Amino acid sequence: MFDFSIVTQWFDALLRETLGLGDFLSILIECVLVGVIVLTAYAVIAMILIFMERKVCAYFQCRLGPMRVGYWGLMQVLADVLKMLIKEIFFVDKADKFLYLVAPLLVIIGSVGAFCFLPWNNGATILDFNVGVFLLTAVSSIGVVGIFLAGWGSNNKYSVVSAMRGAVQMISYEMSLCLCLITAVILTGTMQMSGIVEAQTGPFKWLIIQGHIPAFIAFIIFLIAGNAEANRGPFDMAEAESELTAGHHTEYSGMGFGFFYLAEFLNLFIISGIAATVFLGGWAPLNIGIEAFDTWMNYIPGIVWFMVKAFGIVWLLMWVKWTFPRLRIDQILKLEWKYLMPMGLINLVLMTVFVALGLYIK
Amino acid sequence: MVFTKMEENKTYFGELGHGIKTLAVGMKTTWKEYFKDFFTNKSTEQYPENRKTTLHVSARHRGRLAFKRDENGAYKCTACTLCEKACPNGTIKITSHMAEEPETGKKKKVLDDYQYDLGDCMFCQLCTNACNFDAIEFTNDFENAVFDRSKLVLHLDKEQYQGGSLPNLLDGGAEWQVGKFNTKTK
Amino acid sequence: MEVKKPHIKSIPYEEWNDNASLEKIIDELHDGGVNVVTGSLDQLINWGRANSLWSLTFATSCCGIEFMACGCARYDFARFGFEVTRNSPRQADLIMCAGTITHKMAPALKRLYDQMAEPKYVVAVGGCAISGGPFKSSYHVVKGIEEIVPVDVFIPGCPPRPEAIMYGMMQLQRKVKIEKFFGGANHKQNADEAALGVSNEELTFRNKMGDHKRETIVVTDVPEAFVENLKREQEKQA
Amino acid sequence: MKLEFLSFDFEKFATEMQNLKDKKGFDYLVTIVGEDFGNEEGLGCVYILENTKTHERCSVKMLARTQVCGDGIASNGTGATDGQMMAFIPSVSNIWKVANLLEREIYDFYGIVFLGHPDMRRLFLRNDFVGHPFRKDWKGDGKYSLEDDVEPDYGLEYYLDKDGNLQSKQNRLFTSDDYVINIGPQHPATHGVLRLQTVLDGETVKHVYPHLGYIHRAIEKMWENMSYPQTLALTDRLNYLGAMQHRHALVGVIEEGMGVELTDRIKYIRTIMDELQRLDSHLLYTSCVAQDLGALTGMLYGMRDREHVLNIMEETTGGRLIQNYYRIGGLQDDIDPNFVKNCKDLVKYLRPTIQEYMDVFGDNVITHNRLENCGPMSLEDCINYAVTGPAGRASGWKNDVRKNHPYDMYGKVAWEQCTLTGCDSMDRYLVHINEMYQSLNIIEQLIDNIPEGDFYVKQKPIIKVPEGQWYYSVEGVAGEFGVYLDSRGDKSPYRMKMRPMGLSLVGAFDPMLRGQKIADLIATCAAIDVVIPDIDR
Repeated sequence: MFDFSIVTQWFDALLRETLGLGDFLSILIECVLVGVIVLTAYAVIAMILIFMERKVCAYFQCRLGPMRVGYWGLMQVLADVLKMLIKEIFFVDKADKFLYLVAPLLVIIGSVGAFCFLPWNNGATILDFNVGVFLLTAVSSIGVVGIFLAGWGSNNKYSVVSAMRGAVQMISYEMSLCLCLITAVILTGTMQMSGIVEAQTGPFKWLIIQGHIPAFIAFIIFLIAGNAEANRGPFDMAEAESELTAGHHTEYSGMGFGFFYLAEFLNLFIISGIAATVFLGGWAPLNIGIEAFDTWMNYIPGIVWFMVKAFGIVWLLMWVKWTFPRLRIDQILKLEWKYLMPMGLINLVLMTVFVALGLYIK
Repeated sequence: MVFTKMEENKTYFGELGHGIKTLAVGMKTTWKEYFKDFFTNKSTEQYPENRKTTLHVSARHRGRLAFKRDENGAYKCTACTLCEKACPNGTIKITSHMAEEPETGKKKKVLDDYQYDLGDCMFCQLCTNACNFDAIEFTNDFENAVFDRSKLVLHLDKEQYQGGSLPNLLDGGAEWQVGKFNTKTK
Repeated sequence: MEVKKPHIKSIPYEEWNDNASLEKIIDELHDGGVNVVTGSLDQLINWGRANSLWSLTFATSCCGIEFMACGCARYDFARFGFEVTRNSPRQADLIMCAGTITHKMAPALKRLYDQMAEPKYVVAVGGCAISGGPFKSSYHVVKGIEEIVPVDVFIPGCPPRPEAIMYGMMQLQRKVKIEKFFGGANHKQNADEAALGVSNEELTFRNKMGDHKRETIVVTDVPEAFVENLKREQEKQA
Repeated sequence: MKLEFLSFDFEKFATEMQNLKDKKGFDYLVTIVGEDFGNEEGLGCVYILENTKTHERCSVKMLARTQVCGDGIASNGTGATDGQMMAFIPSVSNIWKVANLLEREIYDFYGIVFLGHPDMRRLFLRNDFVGHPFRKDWKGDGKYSLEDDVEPDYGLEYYLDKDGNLQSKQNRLFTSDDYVINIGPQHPATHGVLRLQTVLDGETVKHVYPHLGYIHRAIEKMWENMSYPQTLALTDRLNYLGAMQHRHALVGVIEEGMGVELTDRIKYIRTIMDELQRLDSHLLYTSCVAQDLGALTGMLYGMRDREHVLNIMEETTGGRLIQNYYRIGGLQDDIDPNFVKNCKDLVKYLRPTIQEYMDVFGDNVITHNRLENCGPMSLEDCINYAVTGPAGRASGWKNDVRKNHPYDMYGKVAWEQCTLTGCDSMDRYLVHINEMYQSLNIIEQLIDNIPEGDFYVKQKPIIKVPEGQWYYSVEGVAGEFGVYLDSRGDKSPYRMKMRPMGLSLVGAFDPMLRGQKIADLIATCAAIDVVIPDIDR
C-alpha cells in the first residue's frame, strides 16, 4: 500500500534541509499549502456533489437533470457558482448584523474543520490527533451554532422557527452519532483516525465485517443519525422547503446563501466519509485472504478506495432522501429518543460484550 | 380495489418491523424507476432539441389566432365585426371603411386593419364560433414569447402567416401514444 | 470587438421571435463599441448568469400549474439548469409571474421584487400577467404587471403550454447573454419606471409624511457619456 | 333546480332558520347568495339548504333592513360606520358554522352586516377599499395602491340594542403576546396565494385566520355585464384542475333555465370528460400531497402520469388546463377520432400505476405518521362546516352530488361512492386514491357505448334565459360546485353566483388545526385540496 507520508516527509525535508528554512517558515509554508489544498478540495467536492445530487435526483424522478450546459450538463454547477459569486449581497434591515454575518462563516468553518479529519489515503490525514473521533464530533457541531445564529440573526419568523428546529434536532442526534462512533472505538481500541483505518486493513478486517452484528447495527444507526445531522431529507426540518420557505437561510442572498448550500452538501460528504472510514475501512482495500486477489486489490490506490466507499454511501443517502417524505419535528425526536438512542446504548453494551468475549473476527 | 388504513400495529417491535417493511417497499419502487429507461432519456421529451423531429402538439391546441388564407394568400374576412362583438375582453379590433365595388357598384365594407392582441387573448374560441365566413382559426403555434409588449399586437391582415417558426407542427407533428413519451430527439 | 449574437443550442438565430427588439437592446447597450477584455469577461459572466436562472416560486393561478409541469418529468427544465426554484426571493434570480395579479396582491409582488438581489429579471407568463387578459374588465385586477415591475420577457398564452414557457425562458437567456456587467446599467429606467421603482417603505413614508425627500444615492464612477446623456435628458425635461 | 323561495318575518328569521335545521333536518347550508334585488326590494340574501338524509333542498329569501348605525366604535376599513345607513340581517353563523365566511363575503361585497356575527371584517378586498362593489350602483375608479394594507386586529360585532338601534362592538383577534406568523400569500405550500395568519405557541398552532382575496378577480361581477356565451369563458380559470366540472355547472344552470334538451352523445361525452378531469385533478392532488410532505419523487410520478391524461384531453379540446369544451347546447367540437382508443389505453395504463404512488408514498410509514390524526374533523362538524367532496367523505359523509342528485350519465353507470371513517388527512388522501379507481370504472363503462348523434344542439345567435332563479350543482374535484342564476330575461344574467368548493374548506381550517403542529397545517392544507382561484373567484 502506498504511504502518502513519504511525500509529505520528503516535502518537509525539502523545506528544512535543502532550502534551509527555519521551523517557523517551513511550518507556515506547509500550513498555507495544506490550507489551499483543503479549500480547493472542499470546493471541488462540493461542486461534484451538487452535480451528482441533481443528476441522481433527476434519475430517481424519471427526468434527465442538467443536459444543456456543457456536454451532458457537466458545466452546470460551474455556471451556478459563477453566478452566485457575483450576485448582490445585502443586509436585512433590523437584522442582528454581527450574528447575521458570522452565521454562514461558522457553518462553513464547522464543516471545513470536520472535513480535515478525513483520512484520504495511507498517511494523508490532515488532522490526526489521538482523540480524533472525539474532536471530530466536537468540531462538526459548530455548524449547529451557525444554523441557530442564522435563524436568530435574520429577524425573520420562519428563520426563528427553523433555528429552534435545527438546534433541537441536531443536539438530539449528536447522541446517537457519538454512541455509534464509541461502539466502533471499542473494537478498534483507538480514537485516532489513522489508527482506526489501520485496525481495518487485512482480510475481513473492515469493521462492519469484523464486528458483524453490533457493527452493522451501529452503521445503520450512524447513517440515520448522520443524515439528520447533515440536515438532509427525510430530516430536513430546519430547511423544510414547503413549510418554512427556506428555513434558516431565508434572508441570505449571494454567497451567504452559497456557504449554507456548500456546507449542506459537504456535511453529507463528511458523514459519508466518516461512515466509510469507521465502518468500511476508509482507504483500506478489500482483502479476502486469497493472495492473488489481495495483491491486485492493493494496487488500487487508497484514495480511490476511500472515494468509492464515500460516494457509494452518498448515493445511498441520496436514494433515501429522494424516496421518503419529511418527518414532523416531534416524530424526529421520537425516532431519536424512543428508537435510535436506546438501540445505540444496547448496541454499545452488546459490542462491549462481544469484544470482551472475543466474539469478533480476529 | 379499495384502500383503507392498515391495522393498528401498536407493539414496539411490531411497529418497527412494519415501518421498515414499508420503507423498503418505497426504496424498491424508486430503485426500479431509477434504472428504468436508464439509457433512453427516462421520461423526458427534450424540447427544443426535438422541435423539428419528435415533438407532438395537438392540432387543436390554441396557440394564436390566424387568418385562413387560400393558395393566393387572400383572406375571407369581410369586416363584419361579429368576432369583435363576441370577444369577452376586447382582444380584437377591426377598422374598416365602406367602398363601392367597381364591378357591381354595390357598397361593401373593406377591411383596413384587423388588430389582434395576443397578450390579451384568452383563447375561448367565441370569435371562431361567431365567424360566419370561416375566416379565422386558432393554430397550435406556441413559440410566441417576445421582449417587447407591443410585438404581441398583431395585425392579421397585414401578415402572411405560414405557420410561424414551426410549420411542421400545424397538423400535430409526430405520432404519440398513451403511456409513452417521445423521448428521442431524432 | 463585435457583440456576439446570443446562441442557444438547437434553435438557429433566424428562427427566433422578436430578434428586432434584441438587436435594439444590443445597440443601446453597446453604443460606442466593446472593450476586448471587459467584453470577454462579460461573456463569461453572462454565460454563468444565463445558465443559472433560479426562479422564485411565485404562482398565483393556472400558469403556475403549467410552470410546475415544466419542472416535472415530461418537460424537465432541469435540462437548462432552471430546476432550482427558490422559495426565498433573496436567492432567486427571476420572478416567473405566473398568473393574475390582483390589487390586493400587487403590493406583495412589488415587495417580492424589491427583496430580490441584483441581477433580477421578470417574466410575465400568460395573458393575466401581460395585460390582465381574461379579467381585464374586472375592478380588482392589475392590467399587466408592467405597471408594477419592469418585465423582460412576455410569454403569451392562456396558459402557455410548457414548451412555450421554456421558449420564453430561452428568450430570457438570450437577453441575459447580451447584457453588460462592466460599465453600464442594464435596465435603463425611464421616467415612469423611476416613479414606480420606489420601495414600499418609501411610498408609505411619502404618504404619511407628505412629500419628504430622502438623501439620494450618488454613484461616482459613472462613464462620462452617461452623465452627459443624463444632463441632456434633464435639460429636455426642464 | 328551479328555486321556490320560503320567506320569514324579520323578527322570527333566526328562530325559523333554527327550526329548519332542528325540526326539518336541513343541516347542510349549501350557500348564501347575497344579492342586490333592485330599487324596490333592496339588498338581501338567498339561503340554499339541504337535508343530508333525504337530499331534499330548499331555499329561503331574506331581505335586509336598513338603519342608521348608532354611536358605536369606529369600524374597520370603510371608516366609521357610525351615522351610515347600514343594511342588516340576523346572522345564521351560530346555526351553521359555514355561514361565518359566507356572511363575511356578503358583507364585503354588499355591505350587509349580520347581527351577532362575531367577526365582521372584509374577506376578499383590502380594508381600505371604498364601497361594496357588487351593489348595482357601485362605481370604481380602477386605482390601486402599492402600499401595504392596514389590517385591524379586531373584528366588529353588530347588534341591536334594547331600543332597536344598530350598534357595534370590537372583538379582539389576538392577545398581546401571540406569536403571529403569516403563511402566505407567497408560500410554496399554500398552492397559490392563500394567506393563513397563524397564531403559534412554539410549533403548535393556536389559531388560524384565513385571509382571502389575493386572487379575487370578481368573476361574478364581470358576468353581470357579459352575454351568456361569454360568461362560460371565465369558469375554466377558477379551479383550473376542475375546468370541465365548473363549466358543466354553469352550462347546466343556463340550459336548465332555457330548457335545452341534450342528445345522449353530449351527455356521454360530458360524463367521460368530467371523469378525465377528475383523474387529472386527483393525480395532481396526490402529487401535491407528496410534495408538501417533502417526498418530491412521489410527486414527480404522479405528475408524469397526469401528462397522459392531459394529452388525451388536449387532442379533443385543444387545451391542457383551460379546456373550453362545453358550450350552451353541447360541445365545442366532436371527440378526436382516437379518443376511444386512447381512453382505453389510459385505463389500462393507470390502474397498475396508481399502486406505485401507494408504494412510494401512500403506504409509507412516515406518510401514515404524518397524516393520521392530522387535521381531524368529525362527521357532525363536516356537515356543519359544509366540508363537501373527498374531504367530507373521509369523515363518512355521503355527500357526492353525482349520487345524491344524479346528472348526465351518473345515474346509469355502476360506481361506488367512496367514504371512509378516519376523519383525518390520511383518509382524505385515501378517498382521493379510491376515487381515481372509480373514475376509471366510469370511463370504462361509458367509453365503448358513446352513441351516435349531434355533439351540438344549435342555439339562437343571441341567448336569453327566461325570468326565474335556478341552482345547479355538480360534483367538482374537491366538493360540490354549484351555480345560482337569477335571470331577468336579459341576454346577460342579473346575478350569478358560484358555490366555490374551497371556501368552506378554508373555513374549516381553524377548528381542524387548533393544537396541531405547523407541519400538520401544511399537511392538512395539502390533503384537503384547496385551489385558491376557486375560493376567491
